[in-house]
Amino acid sequence: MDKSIFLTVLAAGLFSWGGASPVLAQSPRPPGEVRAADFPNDAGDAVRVEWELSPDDQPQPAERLVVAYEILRREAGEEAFTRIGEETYQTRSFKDDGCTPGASYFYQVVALGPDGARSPAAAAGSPVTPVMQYFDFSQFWFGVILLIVGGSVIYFIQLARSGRELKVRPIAGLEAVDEAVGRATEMGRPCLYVPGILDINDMQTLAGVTVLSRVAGLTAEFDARLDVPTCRSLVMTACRETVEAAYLGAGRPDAFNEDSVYYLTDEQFGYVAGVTGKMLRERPAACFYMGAFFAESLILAETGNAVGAIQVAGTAMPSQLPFFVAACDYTLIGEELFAASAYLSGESHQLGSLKGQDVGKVLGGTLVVVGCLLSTAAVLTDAALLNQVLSYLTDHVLGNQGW
Amino acid sequence: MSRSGWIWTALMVVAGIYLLVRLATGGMGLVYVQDQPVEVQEPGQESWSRAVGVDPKRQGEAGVRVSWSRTVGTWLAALFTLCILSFLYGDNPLYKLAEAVFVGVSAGYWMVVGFWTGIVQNLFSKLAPDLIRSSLLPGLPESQDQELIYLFPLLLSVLMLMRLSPVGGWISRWALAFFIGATAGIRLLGYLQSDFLRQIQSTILPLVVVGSQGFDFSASLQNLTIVVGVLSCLTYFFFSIEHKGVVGGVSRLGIWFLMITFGAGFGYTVMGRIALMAQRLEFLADDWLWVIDPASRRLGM
Amino acid sequence: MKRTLPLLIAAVTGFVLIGAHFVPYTQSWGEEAMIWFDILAAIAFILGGANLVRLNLQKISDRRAGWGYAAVTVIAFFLTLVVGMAKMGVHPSAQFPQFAWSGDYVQEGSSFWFIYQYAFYPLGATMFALLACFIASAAFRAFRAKNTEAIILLSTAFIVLVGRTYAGTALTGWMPEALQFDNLTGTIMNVFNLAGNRAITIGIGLGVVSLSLKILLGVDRSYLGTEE
Amino acid sequence: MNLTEFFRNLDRRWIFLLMLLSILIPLLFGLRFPESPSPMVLNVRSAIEELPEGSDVLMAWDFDPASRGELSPMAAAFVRHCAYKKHKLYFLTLWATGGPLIQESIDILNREFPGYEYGRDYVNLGFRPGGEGVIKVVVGDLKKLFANDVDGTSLDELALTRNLKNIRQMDLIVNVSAGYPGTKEWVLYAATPYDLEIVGGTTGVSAPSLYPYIPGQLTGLLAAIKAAAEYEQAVIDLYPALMENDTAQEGLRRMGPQLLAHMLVILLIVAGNVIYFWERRKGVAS
Repeated sequence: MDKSIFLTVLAAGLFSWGGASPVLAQSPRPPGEVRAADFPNDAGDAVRVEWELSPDDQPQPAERLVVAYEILRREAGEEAFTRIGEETYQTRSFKDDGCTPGASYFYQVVALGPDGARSPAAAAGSPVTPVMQYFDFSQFWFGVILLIVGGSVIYFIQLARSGRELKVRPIAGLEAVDEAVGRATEMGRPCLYVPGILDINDMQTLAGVTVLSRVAGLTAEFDARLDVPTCRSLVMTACRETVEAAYLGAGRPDAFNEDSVYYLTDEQFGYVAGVTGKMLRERPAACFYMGAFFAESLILAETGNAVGAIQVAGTAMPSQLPFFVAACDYTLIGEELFAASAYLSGESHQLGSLKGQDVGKVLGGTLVVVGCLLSTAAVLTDAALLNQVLSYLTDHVLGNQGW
Repeated sequence: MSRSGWIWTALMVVAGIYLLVRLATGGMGLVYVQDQPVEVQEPGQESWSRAVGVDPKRQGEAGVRVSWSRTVGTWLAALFTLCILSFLYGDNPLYKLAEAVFVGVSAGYWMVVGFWTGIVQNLFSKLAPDLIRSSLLPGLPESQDQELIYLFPLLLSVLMLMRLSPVGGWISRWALAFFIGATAGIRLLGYLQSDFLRQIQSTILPLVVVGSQGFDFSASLQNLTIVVGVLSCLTYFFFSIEHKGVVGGVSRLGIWFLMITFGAGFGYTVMGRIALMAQRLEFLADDWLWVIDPASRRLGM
Repeated sequence: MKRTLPLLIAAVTGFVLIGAHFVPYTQSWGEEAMIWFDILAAIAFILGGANLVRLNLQKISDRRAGWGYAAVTVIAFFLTLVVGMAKMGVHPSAQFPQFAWSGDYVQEGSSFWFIYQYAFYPLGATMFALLACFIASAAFRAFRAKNTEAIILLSTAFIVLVGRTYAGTALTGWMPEALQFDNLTGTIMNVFNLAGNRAITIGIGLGVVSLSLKILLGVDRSYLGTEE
Repeated sequence: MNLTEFFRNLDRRWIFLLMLLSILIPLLFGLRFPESPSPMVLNVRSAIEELPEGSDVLMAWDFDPASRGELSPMAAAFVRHCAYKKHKLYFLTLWATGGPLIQESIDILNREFPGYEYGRDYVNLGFRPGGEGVIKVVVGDLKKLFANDVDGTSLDELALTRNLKNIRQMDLIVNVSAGYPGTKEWVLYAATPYDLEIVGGTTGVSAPSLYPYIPGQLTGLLAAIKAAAEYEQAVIDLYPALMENDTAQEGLRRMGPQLLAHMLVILLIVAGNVIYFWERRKGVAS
């Protein structure tokens, strides 16, 4: 047997013989003061345990003497402490979320060294009893802002429903729609309308269908040919109804051709192949892409460009907007698509919710301006009061600290 | 046969000969595996070994062998890759075939995964824990008791599946309504907190930054740009006032900010798509054809 | 009954979850509802599969154009389904060798894993790789600097495309540091893109709030479909 | 036929071919360029590096094979970096197609870090359906959804997860995502409401829309393949032993094709516009 191993074993034997701890490695010193307190704003099932680091737990030691902390708990009336969790070194707190509301608990924290060495336990001074709260005050301001924003949406929808006329600014892109249909008429070539590739339950598709009613109205009026390939059968149904109504509204129900609105396929790339094939054959003079688009946006816009069409697009898909903006003549960006649809449809809930969102933007803009001014003033003057107001605004009103 | 037909036939023949020569000489597209015994933790049970894919350069080592099924798989994967790439030449039957396979496989894949992870794990194991523990999921914790409240989601599931029946499909709307209502509620909270409140919180910046060395011009300018940018873009998306005069000017600034944003998005998207193509071409050249060896997996072969 | 009850269910579920967020005792309700939601999400996969089969079988029985491909889809679907549900080629897990079904459904070497690795993966990955080529073609034929907006967009794209490769360092290394394309790209992303996207994000946030409210209040019922 | 006509009628398949070649040629010749990590990448690295050894890190791999080309270099670099720091790793995915991609990461641990033991140092929780719904649950009670690991072993029987209540116990969330559900959802439903630290790695398509969350709600972000390459370099700078490991440099070698292809795209945009404006001027003149 190697000599040193022999000595170690001997030493271990002597130690255990003497009734001392059988642990070979040196035990770390215990953590400092341990505090346990009820966790605020919860259902009374959690306690936060905090401790001061063991003096042996240094941030960048040559050799780690503390590798973890073990948290032990004893419920009043129980005999022994049981282990409830472990935290790594340099950590100062633990959340015990396995408590029963109303029960009393005692806590201990033990510093663990390498090879299972344990420090003596440091205990929290007094027992702690978790209490249940009925309202989560950390969410107070969040609730207030929810009420303001949500309330104004509901208020404006009700206002619009009651017959009050709400104004939305004209959308520049819609003029481009008129111009494009006019040019297609002059050239005697068809207009192509693509309502996106999502189903009818998507907001963007719905907005696209509303814009289609405008386009169809114009083609009916100018007697231009309209072509609407769809990617979903339900969208086809909705588009047919819309186009028929638009032709009726323009006094040209006879000119409505049901087959001009048709379903191709649900498959993304299959649909694109179908649409672009049709574009190359029929060379439409105006192409409209309004709705939800994914990777196919680029292929569509590129083909439209190749056949020399005027292209107007509208989508709320942020990742596809760059391609539409770069390749189309006019693009309705994000919310503009919804605004355009609200503007055209005049439906009360659409207009009302637009107005409600505008209130939210004013609220947001005001908070930003006030906050920035406060923060700038706080930097320039370094006044304690300003800093307090600012941190209340950012951490409590806008943050998670609540009331 | 047309001229392009001849050219294609000739190309195919050349490619075929090339593949044959490669196969006959150094080999290509072979997949090696190593059988690693699995230690069964229950005594008396038959143990088995797990085949783990290894680099071809380890072919001489113990337990390393060619896996013919995975070799066929790699060839299949290469063919599928080529079928999809053929769409670049034009829509063709090979592409359509690959697409049809893709659609079928992915629907099947999602369904299988949904069954094992959603229905068995989260529904069956709560309704009949003992049965599941003794059959499909022996590792289900003993602490899992029967939770009869899960009869409710079971009911919703059945309602949802009613959509498949020719009559009474409207009943599925009840389940759908629960689905939609829950999503709406949770999204409302999440988006208002993260996308509205927290975004405003992050935009509250001091317009004058004083660092350790006094006034920090570039940081101040940066903060100012962010604040002006956010406010002017919000103005652009403000629909209650017409874009005239000052508002018009500010919203014009806003659209320029948006254009820079889109330009950045454009650049990043292009970057991403190219990376995907590079990965596919690398698969063809490295894993299948063995003409390059960027990860030194066949070093010395 | 057909329309009112669903509206009521949606409204009650949504508003209860919103209210529950503010009461500590009920905050876990959201969790519970989410588990149910997760189960329904799994059921939705079944619906999706069934729908696909129905559409394609219809195509086959009508002998519509391309019905052969529809048959391929159906075969691929059922093959994947059977292989996955039966856990074909899956060894039991090492901990529970006596339970034949205890292995992972997509264990390396199993039949389901084979389909994933050698069909699903190459097909999906290549599908999106195609776009690299379409972008190149669009770059040549469609992206025109036709107005101020497009000029700004394309110039930004130019800086980002150069700046996000070694060319940015190599070609613009002689410029003042702030104008070197790799640093400029950083500024664009961290300042301009951040501002623009933040405004878009705030807009989307408000949009989601108002859409959710409209759904819960029954103003927007598009999810109920058009058929009565 | 004059030049403009030639370009206008040019078959786009020639452009496709150019693009394929510009990617293939650097690939075949193994073209590589040096990378110097940007401040954002260094932020991400220090988020992992400055955690004490053995911290709990959630590895949320929310991507599919379709975006593997962009994201697996990041995922692999994250795994290696965490393994050097001896962090405890908890893998899960919200994408049905993500399970085997977690296995790829675990294969790296098995191959390169023999000290890593399953159930003690890392665990594979696998996939659960439900998107953000899953996140909402695991921030409160992980075992309600994940009672077992991917092999069906009860989490109560694994040393690593025995005392795991929810992911609020994590010291860091590392999320690699290709869209929905992904980084945005982790930020929205986990990091923001509970002030958890999170770093992300995403595709080029979704990266720009995540910048607004930096740094308040998202500590750092690896955006697309370039950031993956820089991060690989940043980890190599700390652990030079990785220099010898060719598989740890997937992102770095992708930057060769990337450079040539970017140049091609720029060239095509410029050429297209030159022809366009030349034609327009000719049109005006005549």
